[in-house]
Amino acid sequence: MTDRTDDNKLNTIDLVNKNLAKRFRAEKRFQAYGIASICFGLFCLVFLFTDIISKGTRGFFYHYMPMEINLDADTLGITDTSDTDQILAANYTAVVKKAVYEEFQASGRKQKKDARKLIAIDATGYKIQGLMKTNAESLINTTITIDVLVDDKVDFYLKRIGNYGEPGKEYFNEQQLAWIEQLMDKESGGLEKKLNVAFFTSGDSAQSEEAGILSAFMGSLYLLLVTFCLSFPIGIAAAVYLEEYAPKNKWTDLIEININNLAAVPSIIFGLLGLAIFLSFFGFPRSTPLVGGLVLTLMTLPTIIISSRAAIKAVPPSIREAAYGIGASKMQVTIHHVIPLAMPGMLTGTIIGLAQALGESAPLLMIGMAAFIPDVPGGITDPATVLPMQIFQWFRNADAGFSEKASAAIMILIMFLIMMNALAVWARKRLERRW
Amino acid sequence: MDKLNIDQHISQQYNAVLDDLKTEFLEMGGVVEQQIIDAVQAITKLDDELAQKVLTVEKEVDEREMALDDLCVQIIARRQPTASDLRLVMSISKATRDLERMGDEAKKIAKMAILINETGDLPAGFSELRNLGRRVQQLVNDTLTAFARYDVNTALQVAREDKAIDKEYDTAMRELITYMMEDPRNISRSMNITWALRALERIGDHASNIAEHIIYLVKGLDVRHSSASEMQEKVQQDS
Amino acid sequence: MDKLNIDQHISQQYNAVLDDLKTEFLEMGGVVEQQIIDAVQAITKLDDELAQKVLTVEKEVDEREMALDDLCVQIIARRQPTASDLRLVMSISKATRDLERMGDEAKKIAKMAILINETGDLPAGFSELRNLGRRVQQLVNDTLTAFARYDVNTALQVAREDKAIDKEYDTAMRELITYMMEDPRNISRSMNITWALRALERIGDHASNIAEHIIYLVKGLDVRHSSASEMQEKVQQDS
Amino acid sequence: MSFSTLFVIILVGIAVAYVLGRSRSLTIAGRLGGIKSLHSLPFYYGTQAALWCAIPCLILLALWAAFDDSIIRQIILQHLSPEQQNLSAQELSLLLNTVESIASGVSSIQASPEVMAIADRVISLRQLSQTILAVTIICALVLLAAWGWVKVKPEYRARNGVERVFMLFLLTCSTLAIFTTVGIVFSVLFESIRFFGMIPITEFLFGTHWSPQLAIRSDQVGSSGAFGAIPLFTGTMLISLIAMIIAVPTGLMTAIYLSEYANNKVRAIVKPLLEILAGIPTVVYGFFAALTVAPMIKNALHGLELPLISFAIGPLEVSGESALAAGLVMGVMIIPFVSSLSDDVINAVPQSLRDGSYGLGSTQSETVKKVILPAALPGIVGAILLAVSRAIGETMIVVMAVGTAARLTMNPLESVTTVTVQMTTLLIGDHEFDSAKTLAAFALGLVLFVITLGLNFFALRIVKKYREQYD
Amino acid sequence: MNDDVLDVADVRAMNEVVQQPVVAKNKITDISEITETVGIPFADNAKMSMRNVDVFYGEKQAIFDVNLDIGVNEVIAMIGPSGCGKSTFLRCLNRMNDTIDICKVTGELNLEGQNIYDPKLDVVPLRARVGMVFQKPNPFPKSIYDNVAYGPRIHGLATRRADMDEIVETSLRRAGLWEEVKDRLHQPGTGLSGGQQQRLCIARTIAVSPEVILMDEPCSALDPIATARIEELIDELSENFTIAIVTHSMQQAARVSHRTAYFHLGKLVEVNETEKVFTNPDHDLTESYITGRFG
Amino acid sequence: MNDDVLDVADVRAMNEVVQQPVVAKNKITDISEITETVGIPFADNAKMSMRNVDVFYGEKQAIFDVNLDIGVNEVIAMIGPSGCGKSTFLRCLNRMNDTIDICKVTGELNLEGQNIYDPKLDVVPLRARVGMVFQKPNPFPKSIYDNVAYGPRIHGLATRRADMDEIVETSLRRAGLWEEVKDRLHQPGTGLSGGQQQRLCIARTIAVSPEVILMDEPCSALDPIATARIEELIDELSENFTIAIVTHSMQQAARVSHRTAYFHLGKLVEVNETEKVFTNPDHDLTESYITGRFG
Ligand SMILES: Nc1ncnc2c1ncn2[C@@H]1O[C@H](COP(=O)(O)OP(=O)(O)OP(=O)(O)O)[C@@H](O)[C@H]1O
Ligand SMILES: Nc1ncnc2c1ncn2[C@@H]1O[C@H](COP(=O)(O)OP(=O)(O)OP(=O)(O)O)[C@@H](O)[C@H]1O
Ligand SMILES: [Mg+2]
Ligand SMILES: [Mg+2]
Ligand SMILES: O=P([O-])([O-])[O-]
Repeated sequence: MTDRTDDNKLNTIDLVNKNLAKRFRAEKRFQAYGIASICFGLFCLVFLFTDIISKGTRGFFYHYMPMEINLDADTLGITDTSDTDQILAANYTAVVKKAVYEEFQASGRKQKKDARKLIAIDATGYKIQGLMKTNAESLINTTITIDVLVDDKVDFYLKRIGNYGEPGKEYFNEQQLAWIEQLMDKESGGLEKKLNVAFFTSGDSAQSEEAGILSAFMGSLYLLLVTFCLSFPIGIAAAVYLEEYAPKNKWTDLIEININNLAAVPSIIFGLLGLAIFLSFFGFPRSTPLVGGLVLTLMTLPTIIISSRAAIKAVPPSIREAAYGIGASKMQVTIHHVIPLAMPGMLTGTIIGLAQALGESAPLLMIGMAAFIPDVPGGITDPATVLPMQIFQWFRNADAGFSEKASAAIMILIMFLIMMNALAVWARKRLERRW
Repeated sequence: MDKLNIDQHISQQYNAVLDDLKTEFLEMGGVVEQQIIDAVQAITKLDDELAQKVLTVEKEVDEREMALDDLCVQIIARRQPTASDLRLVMSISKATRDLERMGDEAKKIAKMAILINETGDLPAGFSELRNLGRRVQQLVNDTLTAFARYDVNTALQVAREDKAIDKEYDTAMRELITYMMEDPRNISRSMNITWALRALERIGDHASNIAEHIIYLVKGLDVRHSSASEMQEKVQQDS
Repeated sequence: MDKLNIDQHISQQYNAVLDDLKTEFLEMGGVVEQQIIDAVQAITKLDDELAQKVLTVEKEVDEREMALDDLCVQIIARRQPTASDLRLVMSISKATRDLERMGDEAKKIAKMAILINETGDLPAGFSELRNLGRRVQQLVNDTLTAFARYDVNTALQVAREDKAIDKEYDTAMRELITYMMEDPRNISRSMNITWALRALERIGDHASNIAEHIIYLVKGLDVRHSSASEMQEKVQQDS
Repeated sequence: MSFSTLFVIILVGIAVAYVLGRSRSLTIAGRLGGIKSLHSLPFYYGTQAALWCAIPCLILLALWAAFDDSIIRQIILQHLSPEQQNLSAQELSLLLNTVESIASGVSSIQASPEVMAIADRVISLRQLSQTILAVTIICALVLLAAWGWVKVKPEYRARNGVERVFMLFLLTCSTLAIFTTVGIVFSVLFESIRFFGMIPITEFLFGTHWSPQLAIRSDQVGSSGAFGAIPLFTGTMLISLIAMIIAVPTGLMTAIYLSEYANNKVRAIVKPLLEILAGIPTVVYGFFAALTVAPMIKNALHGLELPLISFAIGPLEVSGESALAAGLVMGVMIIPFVSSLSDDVINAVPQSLRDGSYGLGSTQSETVKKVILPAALPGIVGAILLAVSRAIGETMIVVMAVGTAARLTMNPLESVTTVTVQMTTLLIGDHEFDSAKTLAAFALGLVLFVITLGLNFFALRIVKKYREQYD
Repeated sequence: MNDDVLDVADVRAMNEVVQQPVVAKNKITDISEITETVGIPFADNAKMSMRNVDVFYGEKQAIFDVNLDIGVNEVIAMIGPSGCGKSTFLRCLNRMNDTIDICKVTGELNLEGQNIYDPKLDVVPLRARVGMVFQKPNPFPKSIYDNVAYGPRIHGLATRRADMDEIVETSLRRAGLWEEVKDRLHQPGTGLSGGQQQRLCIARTIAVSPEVILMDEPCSALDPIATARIEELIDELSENFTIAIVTHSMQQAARVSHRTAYFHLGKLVEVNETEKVFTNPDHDLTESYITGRFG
Repeated sequence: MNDDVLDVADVRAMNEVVQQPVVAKNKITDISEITETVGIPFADNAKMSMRNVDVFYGEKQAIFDVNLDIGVNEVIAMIGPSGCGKSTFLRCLNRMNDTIDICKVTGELNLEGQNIYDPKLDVVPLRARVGMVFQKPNPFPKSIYDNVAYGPRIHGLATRRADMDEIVETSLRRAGLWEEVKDRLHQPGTGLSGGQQQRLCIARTIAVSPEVILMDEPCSALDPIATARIEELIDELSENFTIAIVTHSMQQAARVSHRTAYFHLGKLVEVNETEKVFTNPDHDLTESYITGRFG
């Protein structure tokens, strides 16, 4: 026996050494696969971000052109500056058009038409209307210089001049191109690229140069508010019940299986639920953050419940035993110990769930939040849209200007999400305790 | 499932060590018993050679005693015995002492044998010595058997027998004194016989001590310093 | 941080129990010592009352022995002592036996005292008895002190002193035999003195045994069955 | 008084009841010698009193809010003039709407005197209702608070009562999940049944032609379109397959590398970076797929002559809305999903197994391949199944990057359509709610639900079984 | 040579035959034969007395007909092989078993004559009277002060701050922790060492002045030095409290307890003075267990 | 009455004075005074020999200048208070410490004269020669057969199925598990009981025919009966293998080992025959530790 062992020992080491080289090669290969995978993932991330940033930054800017406009009372059709109705109903586009013709020294129908296409006439009209509303008295019959928006096609083309193939050039004829050239060359008073304030301060619009994200942003905010107010308490309560109170029987098993399944049910199905239950059955108003919030609450609840349960599970049973052991009641154990200790995990879960809700769009599609909503919603029962829906809308719009707005909105959305994630991390850090 | 064998320690080694201890003890007992037989033979037959043998064996007994004691300490230090195991170790640790003392007494008898041999005479008391010797030897044998078998009854018998031996010793002693008084010249030599008798009596006492240890070992009862009948009573009460 | 006190067990109770053990042992030693003193006084002064007292105290000693043994077993069962603690327990468990035997011998002396008193005469050998008594008593006292102080040197001295006492006993014995031969009528009573002397000698031996246990306890060396000088050597080698 | 004012009043009442209950218990305790002599802590007496107030009042308020309008409407309807009662249903609702808008002061339209009278009546009824409600609630509050106050006795088991209410609340919340599932089933089931009443279920499930657009014109004779869903499911499968081919190996290897090889620094940077991929809204991926990836693929592959393939089918034809683009992007989206789930299960493999393997002298990759992966395999399979169900249910990417042409093909370069795309296209926009076209969406939803339910059920079982191994 | 003499060969031969343990009292091979507890399960001055206690986990019976008294200010140790029901029995004594749904307890369990399984009885005050210390030190993740003050707070034992301070100090002193923590009462209890944490848990338990303290393997997560401290403490506490302790370590039972109860497969086999159990137990099974003949 | 007699009062008084442990050998209060290992740290037939080993975790030194030999087919136990560096030292012996980034080992560690920390040396074959058994039984979630076959497979020790079968059987036999599992070799190893799992881990380790087996508290997760089985096994294995075992249980060290090494704050204080260590250790610290004067 011992002799055999001795033989074996010699054999063993020799055999081991013999195979070493092969084994180390396999090791190297395996590591290389891992690194390649990570690189691929990171590459995708970088590519996605550069793509979106390169497209999106343009959306924040716009080309303006300072222009002199003569607010001629006749052309405007104002007879009495104190009459608000008159001021509101005045023909502002006419003065703008006139100014445009002057600017480009356009004559003739054709030329005038070409010239009009270079400037966002309506938008400028609204702008002047805004000024007149407060200051009609002093402005009437004067000449003012304001920054007018160029037409979105012009803007699109201007942003891409120098790019390969100069996309957008095909929108314009010779004359217009010449004018654009001329504007660009002008020493002062020519074209100017500025931050597009309207993008942040106005709602959706049919005109891409006027479209902004404020209404969608507010819609998202209301939606999140509703979702948070409902899902956080309900989620925690459900998690506490399941972990602390529920007896282990068929009934709780059913609840548990249900929750786990709901977490992986496609979100679009929740849209169907919202459509059938909240809209058709209860008759809640369409397209409102309230309904959207309800649907997203149902959708995020499983996430929150699951993460809260995990957090509650992570509270060592010894803590509960300790409290029971000195005569704490179940509710006292739950409220004094379990919930505070599980709070970081619960909050993290909630914030992650809300971040999901913020980026979610498919179920909202089903409950009509894809509608065109130019007004900023004033409450949770006003029709509203949300950021992802706005992006989707703009994406589907054939107008080239919307596409870059969508990119810009994506950047806002992602920033929003990153902030929420940071909040989660911060909350976890803040509330975390050592045992 | 691990199967349960209630007779054996989970640790075979522990079992083996305890067995060793017992075996060593009984072996030592065997050596001492032989020593006693030899010593009695030496003094009754005035066999000098045998007496010398007893003296040399004594060394071995001493060594065995020390080895056994060491083993007991080892077992306590390494195994933390409890209950019957602990009683076994403690009994042996104490009984060893008795065995060693028995050996000593045997040695004394052998010495006396040599002394008597030197002086050459055969004083009186030899028959008593022989009788007592036989009884004591039997007693020791019984004691060891009782130990080997954990036999309480035999142990009790040993205790009773020891009392009888004590009586016999007294008688023998009285006879010897009479004899001495008759022939004062023999006093010195008779004294040797006296010491030998006394040694035999002490051997009986030690055997009785070992019997007490056996009772402690088996029953967990400390029956020392009680008479044979008291012992009997205590033991019967327990079971 | 928990602070480290290397002199004390973490368990104060364990400490207390070990202290108790030692105290009980020394107390028993004190009782036995007193017994010896009383017994010697009783026999030399033929004080019947004192002798009776010795006899009654004997019961106490027996009980103390059993109590101490029980305590030792308890400690082993409950505390699993190791190293020096184990040696302390084992030494005491063995030394108790010696103390008890000393008590027995004192009882024997007292009995002799009563016997002698009954017959009324004062045979020879009293001065030897008194001398030996004093030395033995001192020896016992030294032994106990050595134990209390864990004092190896005193223990070695005890061993040496015991050898001296053995010598003195031999001399006294020879004298007594001469005396007996001179007056055979006194043999019976002289024999009593003989037994008393012998008892004193045995007490010395037991003291020496205890001294050996002290050395084992302190040094972990088993010095039994070696002569005083051998002991000395072994001890010196160790340190 | 409006509902919100009443609500605030109730809140104040609750607070008062709490304070009263609590202070009374304290007073009693003071008399009896300390809080110890009470059954429960003062807090519970207060809460008990507050609950006594809160529950009935809030229920009353809710009921009132729910039925207030319909009761008033009933009363109005009973008091309508005979000719008004004879109006058609449509006209009646029009009339009522007018009344409503006048009563709530939204419009200042001058209507007929009768209508105005009704409106006035509505207004007065409403005021009456509000007053009754307010009086009832205030009375109830006072009575209940008093009742709660009286109830405070040393032996009264306030804590037990409060705890029971607390538990009921929790129970209610947890059953919501069941109601959701039931809701989902009901919301798709009835419509689906109606749909299958129009289109045979076998045709739907096994038909290979899908063109619901034909059904737009309902006046067209015998036009119910073609509702064979097979192409949709093959399309879904194709795209999911592509996504999984991208995501599974990448995700798995990433998880392995991060948890087994990478040092702490690398992991601390790479892991959150990859998790960003999971957090990006799907609409962004859709945008990316449609505007960047699809054209890129087309530019790169269109007309390419691959040695073997083109021999058989000629130069590659790449559609602008190829399944490949959507699948690729979906795969990238799912990478972190696979990697973090796998990372979890790989990390759940106890360190002791690794130690055991290293202790025998195995290399790192041997440990991974032979010990860790087999140990984590059930969990990984579960993770992958969850990822598949996510891919199948994914909507926005495909809606944005995939066409609507239902084609029965396995060629990733062609355009296909998926279940979710069809659901959105069918439901978006206002069609008749009863047309087969709209109902088809619900039927698709039902099938999708059943499929993902099955997958999830399966996956969860596997994951759960695996978790129990080390618990 | 005399043939009667025991020589080496004899001894070996004899040993072969007598391959048996020292004792063979009431030899039991079939557990169902155990019907009655041997030794002294009852006490005159019983603080708690249990009669005919059966415990079931669902269908499975974990405790069979246990009868036991725990005397006032007594330390009783419960030992036995793994899974024999020690913890189960201990946790019956303050109804900690209520937290396990499938656990059902029958029989009479009295605390000073009052049946603790009376359906009308509230567990909260019961657990205040019968406190529990657990296997792993489990301080709340709060300050040391709050850990100790938690019990008195939920039971409303102190209204004023000064009262509470006093309770906290007294409890910590009794648990032998005051000197070590008095300067950092407001630092988290989780920052203490394992042994200190366990003492903190004991302080927390005695802060509500229980009458009985149950301890389920209180030292199994501690190192030897901390274990010794806790054992010391148990000894001191036994002056004022009745203590029942479950332990896997026979040595520990031997060291700390006055009486020791031996459980086997759910039955209470023997209860006796600890000295007796560890030197001369009455029952064969106890003997076999403590001498290491099975685990 | 003689004044010299020791009476009760005397005894008490004397005890007061002599409040000291039995021994006071080389009394050490300052750990820095420990410079050299007492006892017999070296062996003639050393399988492994360690000289001047220092181990650092980052800045912190965990092992200080340890010198030790482990003899062929010897069982050496390492004991000492928690955190004294037993595990650290043990894990140096097959470079399991390599998995800890901040761990740095200096000094000479030889396995049959070959320096195992030689940078050119590969840990893979080293670990095949010096196997390790861990605290918690950690069978792979594979069949019993595959568990044992794992090592031989990765090292390519058996090419044919029959060879592998033989290795598996032999290893299981040696680990005393064969009889219990031979009918269910293809059932998962995780389905075994704790003690069986640990024996399976031992079988797995010896399947690659190591020369040295390191065990880090191999029984701390097991119940007493399983512990006894493993201890038994260690004794049998010591016929063919060299074994180094770390344990928290002094009793275990006392039972299984030939020599015992006592570590204290990273220093090797004493190495001696086990008998000697537990009855009469050379060093004061060892004495204090094993008699329970500190943990
Ligand atoms: N929650 C439970 N559900 C079902 N059976 C249980 C439960 N707890 C314990 N048991 C069973 O009851 C019996 C007794 O368990 P218990 O925990 O009381 O044993 P124990 O003596 O404390 O063991 P240990 O020494 O391992 O702690 C065991 O057979 C166990 O399997
Ligand atoms: N990974 C590590 N990083 C830093 N320090 C460590 C690490 N592992 C151990 N140490 C430190 O090294 C010292 C020795 O630790 P080691 O684990 O070897 O002790 P041990 O004797 O095995 O203790 P125990 O008996 O508790 O297992 C301790 O002070 C410990 O804090
Ligand atoms: Mg237990
Ligand atoms: Mg360690
Ligand atoms: O040793 P003794 O014979 O005197 O007991």
